[in-house]
Amino acid sequence: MQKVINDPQNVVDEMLEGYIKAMPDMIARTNNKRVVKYKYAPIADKVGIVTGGGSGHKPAFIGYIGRNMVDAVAVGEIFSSPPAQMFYDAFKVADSGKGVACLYGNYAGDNMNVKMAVKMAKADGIEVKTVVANDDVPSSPRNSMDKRRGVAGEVLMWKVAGAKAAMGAGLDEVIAAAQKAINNTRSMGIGLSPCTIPEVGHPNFKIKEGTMEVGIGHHGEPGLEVTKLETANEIAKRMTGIILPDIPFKNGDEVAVLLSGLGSTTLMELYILYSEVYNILIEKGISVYIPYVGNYFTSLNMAGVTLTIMKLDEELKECIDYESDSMGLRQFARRKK
Amino acid sequence: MQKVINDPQNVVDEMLEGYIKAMPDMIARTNNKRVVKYKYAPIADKVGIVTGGGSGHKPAFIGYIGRNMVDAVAVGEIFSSPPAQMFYDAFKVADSGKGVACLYGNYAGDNMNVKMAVKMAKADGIEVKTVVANDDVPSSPRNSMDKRRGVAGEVLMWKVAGAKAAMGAGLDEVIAAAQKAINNTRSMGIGLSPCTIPEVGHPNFKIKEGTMEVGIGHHGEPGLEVTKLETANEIAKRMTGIILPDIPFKNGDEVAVLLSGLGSTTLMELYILYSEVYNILIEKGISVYIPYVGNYFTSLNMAGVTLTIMKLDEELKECIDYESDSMGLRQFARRKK
Amino acid sequence: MKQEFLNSEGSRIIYDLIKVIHDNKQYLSDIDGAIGDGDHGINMNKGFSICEQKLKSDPGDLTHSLEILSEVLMKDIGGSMGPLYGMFFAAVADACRGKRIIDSKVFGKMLADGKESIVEIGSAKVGDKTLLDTLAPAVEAFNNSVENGNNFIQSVEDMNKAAIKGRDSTKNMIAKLGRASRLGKRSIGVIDAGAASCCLILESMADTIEKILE
Amino acid sequence: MKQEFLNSEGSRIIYDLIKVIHDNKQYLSDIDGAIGDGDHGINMNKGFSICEQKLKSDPGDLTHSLEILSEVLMKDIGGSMGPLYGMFFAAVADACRGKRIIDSKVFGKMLADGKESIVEIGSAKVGDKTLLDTLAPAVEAFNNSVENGNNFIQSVEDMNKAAIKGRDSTKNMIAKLGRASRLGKRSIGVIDAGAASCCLILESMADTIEKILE
Ligand SMILES: Nc1ncnc2c1ncn2[C@@H]1O[C@H](COP(=O)(O)OP(=O)(O)O)[C@@H](O)[C@H]1O
Ligand SMILES: Nc1ncnc2c1ncn2[C@@H]1O[C@H](COP(=O)(O)OP(=O)(O)O)[C@@H](O)[C@H]1O
Ligand SMILES: [Mg+2]
Ligand SMILES: [Mg+2]
Ligand SMILES: [Mg+2]
Ligand SMILES: [Mg+2]
Repeated sequence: MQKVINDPQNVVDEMLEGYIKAMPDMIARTNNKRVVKYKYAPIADKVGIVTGGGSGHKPAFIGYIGRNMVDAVAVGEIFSSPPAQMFYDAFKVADSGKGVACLYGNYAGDNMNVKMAVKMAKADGIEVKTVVANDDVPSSPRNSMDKRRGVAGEVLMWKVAGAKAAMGAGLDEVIAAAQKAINNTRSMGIGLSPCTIPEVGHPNFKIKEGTMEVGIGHHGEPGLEVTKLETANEIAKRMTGIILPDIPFKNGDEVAVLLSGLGSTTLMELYILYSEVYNILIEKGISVYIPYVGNYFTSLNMAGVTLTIMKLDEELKECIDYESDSMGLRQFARRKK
Repeated sequence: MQKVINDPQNVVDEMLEGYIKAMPDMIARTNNKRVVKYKYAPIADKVGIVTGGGSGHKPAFIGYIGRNMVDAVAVGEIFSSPPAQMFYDAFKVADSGKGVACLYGNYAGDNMNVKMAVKMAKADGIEVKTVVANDDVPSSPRNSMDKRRGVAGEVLMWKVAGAKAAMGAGLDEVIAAAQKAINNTRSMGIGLSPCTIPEVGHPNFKIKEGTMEVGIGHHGEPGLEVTKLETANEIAKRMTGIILPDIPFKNGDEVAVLLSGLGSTTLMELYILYSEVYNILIEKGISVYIPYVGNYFTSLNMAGVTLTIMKLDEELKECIDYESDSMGLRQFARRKK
Repeated sequence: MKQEFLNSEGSRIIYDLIKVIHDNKQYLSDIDGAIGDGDHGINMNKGFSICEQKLKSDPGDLTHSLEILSEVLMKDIGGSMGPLYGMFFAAVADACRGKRIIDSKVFGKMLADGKESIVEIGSAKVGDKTLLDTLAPAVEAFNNSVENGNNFIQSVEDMNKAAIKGRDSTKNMIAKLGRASRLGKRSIGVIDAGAASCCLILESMADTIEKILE
Repeated sequence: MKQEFLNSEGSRIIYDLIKVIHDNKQYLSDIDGAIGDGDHGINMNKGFSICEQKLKSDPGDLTHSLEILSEVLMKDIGGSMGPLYGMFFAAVADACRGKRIIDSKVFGKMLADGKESIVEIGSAKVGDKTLLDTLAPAVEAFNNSVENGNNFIQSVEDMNKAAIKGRDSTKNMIAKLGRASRLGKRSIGVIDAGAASCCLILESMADTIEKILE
């Protein structure tokens, strides 16, 4: 295992240590060493935005803490949901009295732990509402959407909700915007190489040279099928072919596109792929209002990509265009033309 | 070769295609398909900032085109300097009449091609001055610094010069600031896995499991020695041990630190490493004025890191704090405390 | 051969459990890697190791040990295992709280309550390819065996056999819950990680109880 | 056996060169990968392939073909090879421009001028572990052979031998210039990539000239 680490059992704590040292103007520790918060949280009269999940997805989740973004994050072990106590502690440091929106991904562990944490918060008088991201199309058929995993679409959900909260919206409005963001968002992933959990020390699974895993999950969960490794153009066609019919997107739509590498896929590859995704969208009369191409939600050192497409309306556009400052997403307010 | 590409011989052009589609508000094509520019370049009464080099280092070089950053880039093949004609064409699109600062890295090909391009520009009446980055300590001893390669220190050089030019400085001032930036900057790299040039199709060289290449170059050039793979803390000690005595940095210094992954090293690892780099600096009385931790200058899919440290003075701080907007480096103006 | 043991001597069950999980850390992660995310063994081991540390400075009887284990899993571990096994051990502890003596009736209630709490939090059904496919038949086998008049040792042996059979039954199941559920037929052919860890837990409990009773 | 050939029939030299570089693309990249950056073969091949395309629509004599090759290398290829071989072939073309007939004296001048232009742009010295370690002795051997009264074929054969010897001499050199220069002793044991490509170029030229003269 060729990794720059110290103790494989201690990567999460050491990573947090470094992150906090690197972002002293942005991030602060809390009483719970696995809960980190925006330095200025709770912000008076603003709904708190909380998320959390297993580690290994840098910049997610802590990389999205910041101005007009996420207020507090519960940090789990590699690929493991944080316990209820951590979510609960995150709620506490994010709440200014205006309530907390807990926006997380649809995984068994997170569901159970968040549910318990919300109960604990309720007993304390903290109002918490949740939105569960389920944007990953290949992870369940359309008739059982509630089983779909949450993947990189979460980033857009946080962006939208973070902006909405910063604009002064109440909890129900923030929750409605986040829910709309996810309802309008579809994703899918392709895996080209496995990932290695440091403490396990060897790859989690195998992907044969010359093949790819279609519909892979963010933790290397097997997808729809294994096919021969396709060209970037074929991959673009395959991914849009699965994503676009699912909402359905249609001629005249404006979308946000998020194309994320999974860890060891280069930006060069992402731009090559984006070029064809763009062509396909244009061909269908769908215009890209804003593209995000980069490493936004990774799976340790996995090679591969996830494509996320979000259908925009005026409200979502306003949120997406809002200035934001976090390590993973730093964006100037859109200049009017 | 598990890569998301189409034709391995055509990766650079296809990548550019995607990049330009993804950044329509920031980047524009020019008459030379291998020269891309800031959409608003040339900017009236501003010194033009030009760079260029071989491809495969995303976000370098084109990712640093932007507001208060680089105005035009000459884009070479993977790991190959662009020809003189491209540098020359880049000078032309960047020049507003106030001259051009060509800020590039110290490689045989770039030196020859830039030299020829500068001659061509001179014949045209375009004033071009150059700064050659040579921040890579392990690539040559102190008594032959002019042989040292330029690596991730180039990013800080562009940041400083881009800011200086945006502030309205003349060509000589911009060149002086860029030269000071490089004079005050030292870097070194550690390689944990080789990289694969798409057209070659197999790794360029080998790094045995359990070992690492100390002082590796940005193209996989062998370094000082091969050692057993060390822990993050040992690597931090080794890198600072090579970099810090070279200027020398001393108690009371303020520095910018840039810790870049080489392509397939995760942010998690970078933050673990940063944590100890920070500790070592603090211990020596050196304070980190600003840290950059991320993938700033990569080598295709190589695993490994480069550490860059720049000693700051008031002028450099002012430049480093200046607002900048590019894909690779997006930074809000520092808020006064 | 005894038909009961003291709550105060029962903490040995937890110590043995900790060792078993430790020894099977890689095995459980590797099974989870096949159709899940590969973290099952390391998470379990992390939780059980923390519990070991805590018991060192704060030892006690079986109920106490189960409580500590449950607390650690829920507060420090998270994942799916935190709530699932956390609730399980909490219910198991509840069912023996205040009992000086654990006989097969008490133990049967401990198992049944534990199972109920897992169903409650996870809403899995037998056949979904989860740890419930080990736990449910094992609990049933134990209580049937007790009801049929078998002694404590015989009953834990029956539980054991059912646990193994239950675990192995997941191999040919199509996952219906959790990460593997969209895999369809691709989830066939691999044992479920939770079913495997649950089997290790029950086997280890059976083993230790037999030793105590002998 | 002829002692000269026509400039107009000399373009064959370039066509053969293009093929040789194409066939050795991987070999040259692999050598470059050992102590350099692994791009040498693909860059060379890219330049020579573009040249092949251009010559298809715009064929001509040796001088013309050399000019096209030089132009492509300088304008389209870049790298170190663009300027180095670009200037080399430009000087080689200059030395035969306007000559209807190429004899060993003209060819000797072509080589010598080519070598000079490489030294001028790259300031390498023999022993620095660069392509000059192939080129310099080969050029010298050719011109010495001509001076000693040997015929054209004998002279290109002498050039050839010196080129191979020169290329192989780089194996045990410590690199003093370019990417490999800091490697110190670690640069020993591998042939220099440029020295290898230069040897292929000279060998191919010798080969074609012999065929034309026979
Ligand atoms: N709702 C549920 N009810 C019962 N068991 C479940 C449920 N969801 C998951 N499991 C069990 O959890 C196991 C996975 O545990 P683990 O790998 O630790 O968590 P995660 O899936 O969050 O990575 C599965 O193999 C399955 O047996
Ligand atoms: N200054 C120089 N003079 C002569 N030859 C040089 C010089 N610098 C480099 N070379 C030659 O160039 C070769 C490398 O070419 P190539 O791999 O195409 O370029 P790069 O080193 O830019 O990747 C070296 O093997 C060496 O023979
Ligand atoms: Mg998990
Ligand atoms: Mg090169
Ligand atoms: Mg798991
Ligand atoms: Mg090279």
